[in-house]
Amino acid sequence: MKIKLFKQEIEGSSIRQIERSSGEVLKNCYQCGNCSGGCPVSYEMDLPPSQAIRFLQLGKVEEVKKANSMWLCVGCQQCFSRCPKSVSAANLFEALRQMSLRQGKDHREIRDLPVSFLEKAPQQAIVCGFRKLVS
Amino acid sequence: MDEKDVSRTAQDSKGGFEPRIMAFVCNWCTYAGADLAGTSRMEYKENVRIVKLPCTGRIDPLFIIKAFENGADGVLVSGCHPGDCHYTTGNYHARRRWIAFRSLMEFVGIDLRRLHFSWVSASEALKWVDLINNVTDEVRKLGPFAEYKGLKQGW
Amino acid sequence: MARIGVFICQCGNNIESTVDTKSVSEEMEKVPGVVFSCNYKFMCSSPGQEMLKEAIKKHKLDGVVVSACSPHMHEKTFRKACESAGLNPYRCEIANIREQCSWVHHDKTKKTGTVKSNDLTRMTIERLKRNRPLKKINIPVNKRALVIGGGIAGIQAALDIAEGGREVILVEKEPSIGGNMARLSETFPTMDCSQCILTPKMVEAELHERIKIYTYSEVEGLDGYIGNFTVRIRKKAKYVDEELCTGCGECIEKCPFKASSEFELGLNKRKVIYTPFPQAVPNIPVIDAPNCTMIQKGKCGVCAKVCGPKAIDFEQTDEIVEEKVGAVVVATGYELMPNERFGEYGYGRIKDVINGLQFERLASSSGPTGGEIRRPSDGKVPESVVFIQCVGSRDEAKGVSYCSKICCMYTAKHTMLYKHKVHEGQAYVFYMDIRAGGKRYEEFTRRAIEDEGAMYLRGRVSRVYERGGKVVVQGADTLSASQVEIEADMVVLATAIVSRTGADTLAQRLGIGYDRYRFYNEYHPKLRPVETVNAGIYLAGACVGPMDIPESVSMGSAAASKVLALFSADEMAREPIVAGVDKTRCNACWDCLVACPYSAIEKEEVKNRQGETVRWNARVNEGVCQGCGVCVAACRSKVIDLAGYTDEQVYAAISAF
Amino acid sequence: MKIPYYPGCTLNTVAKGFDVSARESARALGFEMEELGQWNCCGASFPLSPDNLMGLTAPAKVLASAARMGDAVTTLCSVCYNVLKRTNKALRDDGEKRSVVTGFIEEEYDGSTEVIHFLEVLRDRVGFDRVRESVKRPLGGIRAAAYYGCMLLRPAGEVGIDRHEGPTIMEDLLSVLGCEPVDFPNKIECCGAHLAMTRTDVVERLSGNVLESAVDCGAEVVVTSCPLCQYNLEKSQAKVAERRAGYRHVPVVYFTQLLGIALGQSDEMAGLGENRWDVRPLLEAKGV
Repeated sequence: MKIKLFKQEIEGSSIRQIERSSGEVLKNCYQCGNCSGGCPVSYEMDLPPSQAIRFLQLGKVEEVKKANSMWLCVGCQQCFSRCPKSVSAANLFEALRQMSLRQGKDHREIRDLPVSFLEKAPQQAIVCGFRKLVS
Repeated sequence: MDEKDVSRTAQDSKGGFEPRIMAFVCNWCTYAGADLAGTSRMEYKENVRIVKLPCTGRIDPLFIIKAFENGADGVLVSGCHPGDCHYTTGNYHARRRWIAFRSLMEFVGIDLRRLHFSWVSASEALKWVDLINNVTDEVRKLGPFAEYKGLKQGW
Repeated sequence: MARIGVFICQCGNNIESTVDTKSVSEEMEKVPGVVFSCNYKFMCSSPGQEMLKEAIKKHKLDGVVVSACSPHMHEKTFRKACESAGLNPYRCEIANIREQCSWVHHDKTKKTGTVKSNDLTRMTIERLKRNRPLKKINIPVNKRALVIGGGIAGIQAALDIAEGGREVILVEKEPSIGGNMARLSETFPTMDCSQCILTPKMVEAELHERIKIYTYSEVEGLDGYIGNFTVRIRKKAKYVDEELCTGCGECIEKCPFKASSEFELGLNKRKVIYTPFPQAVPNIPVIDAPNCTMIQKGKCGVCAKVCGPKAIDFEQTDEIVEEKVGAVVVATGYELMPNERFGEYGYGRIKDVINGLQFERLASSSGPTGGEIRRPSDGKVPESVVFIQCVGSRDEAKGVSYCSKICCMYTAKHTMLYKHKVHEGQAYVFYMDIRAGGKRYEEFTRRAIEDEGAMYLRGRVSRVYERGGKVVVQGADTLSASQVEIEADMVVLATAIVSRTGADTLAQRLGIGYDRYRFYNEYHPKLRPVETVNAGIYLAGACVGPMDIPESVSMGSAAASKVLALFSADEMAREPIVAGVDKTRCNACWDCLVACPYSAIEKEEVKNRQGETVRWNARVNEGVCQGCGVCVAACRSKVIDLAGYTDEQVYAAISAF
Repeated sequence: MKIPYYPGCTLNTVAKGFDVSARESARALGFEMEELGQWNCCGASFPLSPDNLMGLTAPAKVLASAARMGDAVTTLCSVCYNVLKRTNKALRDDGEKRSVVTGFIEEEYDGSTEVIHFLEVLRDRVGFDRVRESVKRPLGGIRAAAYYGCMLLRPAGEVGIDRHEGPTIMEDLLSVLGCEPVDFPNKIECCGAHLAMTRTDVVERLSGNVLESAVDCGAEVVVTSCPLCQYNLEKSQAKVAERRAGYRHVPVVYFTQLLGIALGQSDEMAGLGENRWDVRPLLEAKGV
């Protein structure tokens, strides 16, 4: 992979929006990798948390948006809990999800959910899932 | 012997008002910062005259009143940043004293917009330049501080 | 009437290009009290100085103003010139018309610069008229030094000062000198045995006729000022008479009780009467009183029974001794961050998670395993060891933002020691950055990777837990963007270097500054790195911040050279810019005393002829006063003034504005 | 003693046993959990973007309702606890947020109500010693693994009911009840949470790891305080059994169920029949 860097992207409006929406400061991350090491779903992510943050630091929002990472993050805050710089990858993923959801781009169609799930799963799973994955 | 013309309010080439600023600075940070502005050949407004003291903690509020009395239109006090004082805590004393005397200054008729406080370190030449330019501009807007200069003559 | 001479320097073209120095000179002649005025190309040159001296003599000048560059440049030059012409140097003042005038006002018509130079010079002349002649202050110097801390930095400082011919008192709070270095197995990057290079120095210090060592002792207080300190030292009760004890070790052998060894960091036990390690200096045991049944319950006393010279003394108590010294070197060293802070790494819960110093003990041939790498839980030789760097360091969430500096190097060393002792073993190192800036350091870390097969993983470890007798390490390798899990036998944490517990208390006792991490502050981090704000107190070693052995040794020697320089004369000359009290008018409100950052102001009793106290007043200790003038502004009755910056002088300058 | 109690959506439906066993236990311990007069769903997730104020309105309504009943509110569900506690802090610390949110829900609330988990009530208000005294049927040394998950512990500065890397509050309770607590590495790892909706494979892996880790450490029962954890753990057992020969299913119960049994409740009251894997044979085997 080769990427070209642009100042306009690094300081771009998308980056500012992500920082505002997540309350995180991307520059604070020094890429130690603790989040990726501890994240329970890191193994399944196209971009583990620290790498996703790295792309955001470089201004490459699209790279992160097209990865599955933000839809896999469950918000368990293990990343934040052990981050030496107190950065929450979970908050950043939530901001990215919100960006998508606020544009009406859902990750999950409700009609596709199996009936058995809707019947048996605890309500909180459904409410929470809708909040995170559906606009 | 040191009687001098108090009416010597400076004028620029066009005859407009040019304020006279007296700066009380500490020897270690701000004085050195002002020196650095010189060594770096920066340029700033010529209105300031520096009185060097070992530390801002040495500054007696009376110095400030005296400066106004002797023709200053504005006064600047500047020392080391909090925590950087050469004498460890002198600038904290200065700050505390300033908080205590602020209202007194106002009470004795000093327009607080003429009085400026700042921290300039030995490496902050640029900050010094900006500071002098800004203070000069601000005091220029206020016009000459005639009320206080009159006091001395009245005595 | 004053007889003042004014000298305007052109500084080649530096001043002349924007200041009409001739016009300034002419203008100054008109100022009352000025009897001579001139301008010259280079005042600081030899001919310039000669001119100044001649003018002083010819015109009988009683004061000199040189309008030239910043006083920070040549004030000393001109004052010296004045002095050699018979004028008191403090009757010479500099007006800064270069850095603060000609160089910052680029008006080529010279109008701006000339007007300002006139003002600045006139203000200086008026100030000078009020300058009183001042004399340098001479302070007698007591030529003995106190060194606090008997680690390598302190030992080096003590030896250098003693070799320089001065007496040294070395205070160490543990029962033996040696410090943390005594715990190390081998040292990077040379891999020479730490004890082999350290113990000769310890013995040298012990045997040196000019070094007096107080072990098991702590500094309780320090009074006085540069050249004249009085230090109070608490000699904790050893319960062993140092004069009688021969160091035979019979008592240690026969003592029936054991306690956890501080020196071995809990990896081993020691007797209740003990020396921390076999090569201890002095080789005199101490009794660990809280664990001694004789002292606690009056039962046992075996050590006393077997002691030939009858050196055991259960009645001994702490003793306070006072020593007079002229200088102090602080070399109190470092500790490792308490490991309980690393819950995610299982420290304290998982036995096979240890810190770097504990690994040093495991690798040391005098350590609890005789130098074999065996894990603490079951004594098994670990087939794989994970080393985690930056544990606590660079971790703002754990309160430490700095880099501990030596961990990259000692971890590389650990991997080598491990490989040398366990040939089939595999070492893994989690790192964030490898910081190997030092002579032969980079080559050393590369050797660990290339020749000794340590697997370096760039990333941090999220957690460590036990599973089936293994220590599982879960982390990330950011270079491959993978989660990594390693089933290891042992984990070594390179925990952060932190200041000693109680470092702040000692700093307060000594009157020196410390930062938010309680590391001691240098007077100036670059130009005066071994001095403190408190004149006569110097710093050496890791009490200033994380540093390695060569740096600590250099700093110990540097501090020693400062001490020896101070001790080179019987008296020390100080700038006379100090405060003084008009005692007749002082009303003893003590505002000055509270304000003074140096505790230079003392209460002075005034007695009548009958010896009764009639009143009190403040007195400035000129040895301690640094001349900041905070007291002057604080004094309500205006009875303190600062020589060189008197109210009179400042008002004169203001009035000439 | 009465303490305002917010059950939350799930405890009224699939986790009925959790709710009933807790209320009955409270009664046995001499206090009453007084259900909020009016309540709604908390949203089941605390909005992680600080600019999402909408997500705060639902829990704010719950808190405002609780404030009318007392100075504290307790919950059983870890998620409710997490959402309410963090919302409360946001409203208390940020005046601007508070005025927007309270303006929207048209209720006054200043963040002064304390949000405490039922475990904290037992530890801090009742006291584990008192619980110990009230135990009628000690649980016969059942080896129980306390599973905390995320929501009770993280972020530590905002919710943590105990040390976030090494919590013991649930173990402390379990030993009071006569269990033998089993420490296991995965007790603070995530179960997969709402990914149950989209990625059952992930949930099965994460929850499976929790189960295996507990069983490997000798657990006979896994104890939780969250209906979603309970659901995910129960649902993932099949997968674990598939990939691991000889795996024996472990019951996954709410801590209040064990509490209830120990305090002498009937099996029905404790809702033991609701669990997919029955804990009763184990209790019998231990002579409870």
